[in-house]
Amino acid sequence: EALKIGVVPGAYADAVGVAAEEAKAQGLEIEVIEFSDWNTPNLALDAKDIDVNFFQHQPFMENTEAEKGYDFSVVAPGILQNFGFFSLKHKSLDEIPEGGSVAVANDPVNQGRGLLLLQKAGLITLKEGVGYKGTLDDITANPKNLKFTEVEGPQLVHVTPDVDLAQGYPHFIVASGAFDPTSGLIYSGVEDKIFNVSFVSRAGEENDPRIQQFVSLFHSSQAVKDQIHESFAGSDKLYVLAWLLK
Amino acid sequence: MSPQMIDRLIGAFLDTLLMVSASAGIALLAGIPLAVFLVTSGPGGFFPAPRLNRALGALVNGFRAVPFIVLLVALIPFTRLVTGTTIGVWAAVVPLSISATPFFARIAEVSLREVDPGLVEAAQSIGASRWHIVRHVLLPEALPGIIGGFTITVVSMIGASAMAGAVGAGGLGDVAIRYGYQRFDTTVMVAVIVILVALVSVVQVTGDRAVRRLRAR
Amino acid sequence: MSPQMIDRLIGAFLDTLLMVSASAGIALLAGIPLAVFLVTSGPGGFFPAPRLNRALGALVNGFRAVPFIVLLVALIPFTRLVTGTTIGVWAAVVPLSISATPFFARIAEVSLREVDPGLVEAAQSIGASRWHIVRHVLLPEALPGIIGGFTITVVSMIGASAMAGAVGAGGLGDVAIRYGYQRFDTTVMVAVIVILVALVSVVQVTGDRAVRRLRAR
Amino acid sequence: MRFQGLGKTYVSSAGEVQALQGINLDIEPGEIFGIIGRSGAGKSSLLRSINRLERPSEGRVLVDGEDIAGLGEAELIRLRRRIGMIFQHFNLLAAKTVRENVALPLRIAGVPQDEARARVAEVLRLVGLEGKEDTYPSRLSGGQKQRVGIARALVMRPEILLCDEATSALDPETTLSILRLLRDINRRLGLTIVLITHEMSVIREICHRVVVLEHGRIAETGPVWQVFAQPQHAATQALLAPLTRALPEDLSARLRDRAEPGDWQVIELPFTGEAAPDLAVLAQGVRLVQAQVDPIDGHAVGRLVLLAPPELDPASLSPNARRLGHVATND
Amino acid sequence: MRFQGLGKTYVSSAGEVQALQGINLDIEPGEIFGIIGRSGAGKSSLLRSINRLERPSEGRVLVDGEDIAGLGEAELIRLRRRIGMIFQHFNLLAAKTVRENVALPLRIAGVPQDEARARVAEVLRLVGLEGKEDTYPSRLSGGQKQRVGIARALVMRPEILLCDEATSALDPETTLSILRLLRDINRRLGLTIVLITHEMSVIREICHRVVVLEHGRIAETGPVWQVFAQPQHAATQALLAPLTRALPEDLSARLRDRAEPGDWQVIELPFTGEAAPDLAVLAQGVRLVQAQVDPIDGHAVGRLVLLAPPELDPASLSPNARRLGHVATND
Ligand SMILES: Nc1ncnc2c1ncn2[C@@H]1O[C@H](COP(=O)(O)OP(=O)(O)OP(=O)(O)O)[C@@H](O)[C@H]1O
Ligand SMILES: Nc1ncnc2c1ncn2[C@@H]1O[C@H](COP(=O)(O)OP(=O)(O)OP(=O)(O)O)[C@@H](O)[C@H]1O
Ligand SMILES: [Mg+2]
Ligand SMILES: [Mg+2]
Repeated sequence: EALKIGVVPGAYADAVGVAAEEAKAQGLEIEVIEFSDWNTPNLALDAKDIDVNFFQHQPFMENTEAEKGYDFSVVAPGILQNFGFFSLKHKSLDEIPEGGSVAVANDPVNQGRGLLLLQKAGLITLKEGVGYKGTLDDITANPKNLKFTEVEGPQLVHVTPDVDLAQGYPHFIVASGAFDPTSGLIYSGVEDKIFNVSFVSRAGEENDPRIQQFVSLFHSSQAVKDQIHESFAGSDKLYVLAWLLK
Repeated sequence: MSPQMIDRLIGAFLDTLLMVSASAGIALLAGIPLAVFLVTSGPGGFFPAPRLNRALGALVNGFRAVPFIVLLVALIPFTRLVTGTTIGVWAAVVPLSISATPFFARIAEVSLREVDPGLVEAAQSIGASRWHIVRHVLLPEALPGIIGGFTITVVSMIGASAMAGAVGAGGLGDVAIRYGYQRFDTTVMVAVIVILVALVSVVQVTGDRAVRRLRAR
Repeated sequence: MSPQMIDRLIGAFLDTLLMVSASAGIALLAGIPLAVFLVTSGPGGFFPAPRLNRALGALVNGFRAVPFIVLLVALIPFTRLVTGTTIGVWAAVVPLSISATPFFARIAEVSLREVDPGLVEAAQSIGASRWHIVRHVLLPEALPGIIGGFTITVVSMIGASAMAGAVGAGGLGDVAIRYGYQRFDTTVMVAVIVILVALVSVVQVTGDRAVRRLRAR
Repeated sequence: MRFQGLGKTYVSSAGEVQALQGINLDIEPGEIFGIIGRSGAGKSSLLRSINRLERPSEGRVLVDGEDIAGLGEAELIRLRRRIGMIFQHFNLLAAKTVRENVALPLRIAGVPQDEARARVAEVLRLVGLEGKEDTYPSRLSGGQKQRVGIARALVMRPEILLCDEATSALDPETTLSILRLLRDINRRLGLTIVLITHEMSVIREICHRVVVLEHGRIAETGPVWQVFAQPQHAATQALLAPLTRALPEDLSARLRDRAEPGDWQVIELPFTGEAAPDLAVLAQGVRLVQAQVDPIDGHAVGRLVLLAPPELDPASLSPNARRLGHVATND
Repeated sequence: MRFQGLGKTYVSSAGEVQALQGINLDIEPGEIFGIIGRSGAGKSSLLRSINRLERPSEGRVLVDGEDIAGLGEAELIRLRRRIGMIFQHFNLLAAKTVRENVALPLRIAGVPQDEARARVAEVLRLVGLEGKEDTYPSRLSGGQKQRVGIARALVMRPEILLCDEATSALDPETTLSILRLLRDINRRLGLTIVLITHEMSVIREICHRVVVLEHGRIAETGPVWQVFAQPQHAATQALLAPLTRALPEDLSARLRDRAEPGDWQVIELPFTGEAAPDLAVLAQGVRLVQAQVDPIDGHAVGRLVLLAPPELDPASLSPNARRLGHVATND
């Protein structure tokens, strides 16, 4: 029976696609299902309609588990990307004007991470201890009186010209070709391994031999690595292959 | 475009056809009785049931008010019950038809209301039961409008089926979103849109023809 | 619910009202001439212009075929040209009205086609120009149907505005998706849906009343 | 059929219209009953109350002794299948052909296909619509539409037939053949017919009794020959005036009250259906200007208008002869 | 107005219908011209070709000497504003009140509000619709609707008026008053009227000339009194038959060809509008059964039906008197 892998469109899906081709050549049957939404891949996993998914990092998974009562576990690490904040109007964070407009992601975890990064840049202060779960409601200090707009991931690229500062995901920027993905004013860095996008399965099924076989193929394939490199504009600065981190 | 992409487009086209025709069929079958009931049980109708009419109207409004993606997820338990799965084309057909039915019902309602009350009277005078009136007067006389409305519904569903990607169902609209919107692949997007426009045009022209033929008699 | 959330709901409600009413207004103003043209210039119409009719029909089909989110992105340069930005309520009004106009035009077209040709003849016999016929016969006689269709359009736009919200315009549908759907905040979701259903019901009941009043005369 | 204190009030934004009030009337089985009256008098409202298309605001309508207001849906359907109706505005189904329109009552009543086909063909032949069976109503002339309506009402072989201006769009020849058909069915099968018409000749031709409505009330009712010969109510007289036609205009323009030398008299000689005047009196040198005498139910009803020499005494012609005036004769 | 070789063929899914063919006809200005014919004969098609609601399939229609097929849009509008039309099916705008329906032609023509108001009030009064100004058509009776259509056609004071069964839904009294109104306008303002009707009395009352259509062709045409007095074509005779009414049924049933002892003769005495028979002959003991004599344009046209004793020679009454048969008399 085919191994069903759920993904969402973008660099991660493209990498899985390359791996799936190779796996088929090795006689492992793979079916890749692309979801254009971030809830349904977990829902389908829980419903046993797919066997593994590859679109989320551990905090996102845990959040969903807590909210929906799923029982999942991380099978293996994937890609860790170095997202940042970009501006087409200003050369540095200092130039962001009083009352400037800022576009952040509208999904819970990415927004939380974006806000953490802004806090790191000293632009805002968040409520004590909210961590990556913070929302706009958790901003306790906003000295520059920044105005926030929440926007879907891919759309962030489109709105960047219209705001003073926009959160940005390198692989979207690369795909759009709209501006230089390495021109960010600040990056999240690739140290926090917990945010790597991982393979997730139902708890207790992480040792399914088909999953294991696929993951080890993914980890070892040169074609996969090349595909990922291409998706991130050939810049090592923008991503890290999490499984290689020690 | 790569051969894979061409395969993918063909597959997506077939998926769209399947999703849209299945859910349009369901919307047609369920929407017409709903519309008939909304018209005949309302004020001035020949089958007054104000309480039930209001309740059903509210239900229709409820389904119309909920954003599609929310409806889709809320319906998943039901979808699984019906289709046994939460992903794929058939899983998309359930929410698509459930959202298209009230939409089509409202459109059909508008056309049913246009039927000349004199014709209903004529049917009553020959001893037609309510069912006969619906069957022989309301539906046939409103048919051009209903077909026009169904055309609009099918075209709207081609658009709405793009959202089916949320349950991994694919289809043309989803390919347009995934490649055009999320991957910024303009070639694929243009190709998809050309196919979509062609599909919509075929539906529209077929609908228009049918209406014109009915009117010409 | 936190006070911030209540503020946000109020703001979102106002945003939705603004987005929907502005774009519905535009769709009404642009859709009716479009529908009239589609009807009168087509086969059997009194202002035959088959070439232009087909061209415009194709354009309408084109806009109808493109999934809303893709249309929204494709329109970004135009939106920026018109409103100077691509975020916020006004930036959402552009794609919303551009997608609602052909939709409403198709719906209005169906009702305009229902007008008894005998009435057009009567107007011709008193020396009415084409414009007079549109003004005094087609539009007033089709008015109940047009209002019914406009009601459907507005309700559909309330749904579509949820998607526009995803690109930074806010509004109720967006709150439902962000808080209710993505953050699993059931309280907010239920609150939003209650407001949405109420809004849709008000629109529907208002439309129905208007239609009933017109029919009662 | 019996109307007891029937009243009907329409309520609309433009105000209330009292279309009928205090209608008490009996229509006997097997009778051909005419309803006449000015436009807007309430004729259609009265007719439509018989099969409950219009619900009375007051009073009752009894059919076969039963108050039809109290009928349940199934009973009402049963009643309506016994009552055929021809509508003033035809009300044909645009989506069905002539044949399908006419076959509908049979289809609804579950009459077997074979029999239905034969009966439809028969009534279409009776109303002269052979060759138009597969035409849609929008392609018919006004009179053809009306005949489809007639065929649809007859195909069920009703016991009661309600006709709302059923021959208004028909030429005299077709009208006559339809009337003969109705009278024939009435005689053979005892069909009760209630008909509204503005053609007094239709009333005269086939009705037994007639009611005259005026402003929603009954002005007058009785056997046709009586009402027509001696209309009591101003409304009836006004309706019949064009029938007992006015004097020719060139004559009435020259008419004067007092005789001048050489003038002849203009004399009206009524035939009231009772004792007919003796025609021998006409030998007194009179000239016929206008005549309309018709046998209604065996009674000769109408009048002659004569020019008579000045010396003739109108009373010598008949006790109810009347001098209308005097005119100069140029010949 | 002149029709030259006019033909009209309707094409539909059910096949072709040749509604008119080879129509050659002149209608003079200021004339009241009647069109009669059986249902479906092509009357409406002919009328509708005058203001180009129907485009000819063949031939030409000239108005004021100009082929209207060649008119541009602006010219056609100008022409149509001079032509009023009353439709067989009324065609009232459901979304407008009576007043608004009638005012529409004026509004479209840009007549100043004040004048428009006055003219609308005037025509509504003429057709007897005071009090219904603010009513919507769906609330009117059939005759009231028709009168709105008449008012709408008259309000522009047209030079030509096309009437398609304009009084079919009206009671005789209202019909008469409308006809008088039309004749009055015709006389005062030289209005040309082309009218279709099935009421021969309407033709007789106001038309100067008449055309009889049969199967889309002209059967007969001429001055009304001639056509009515001596119909040449079978179609005309059939149309007029109910007018020159049939023998009363009880009489015709008893009629026999050969006389039996004691039988009286049934004699028809025609009035052809030329030399009227001398009434003195009636002194020979005859009895009047039926009479219909009407002055048409000054000519007495019609017939008497008499019962005469067996010994009477019909020729003694008048050269064109005719024996219809014999009956037994019971009194
Ligand atoms: N739109 C149409 N399509 C096809 N056939 C038509 C159409 N209109 C009329 N006809 C046919 O043409 C013939 C003439 O129709 P027309 O309406 O001129 O008759 P008419 O003399 O006015 O009859 P009536 O007295 O019944 O109104 C009829 O046989 C009719 O069925
Ligand atoms: N639905 C309605 N709403 C309001 N008023 C109405 C309605 N139907 C009829 N009327 C009014 O009631 C009165 C009687 O109407 P009805 O149709 O019975 O007249 P009628 O005698 O049949 O006239 P006609 O000979 O013109 O058909 C009219 O004044 C009419 O305007
Ligand atoms: Mg009536
Ligand atoms: Mg006609």
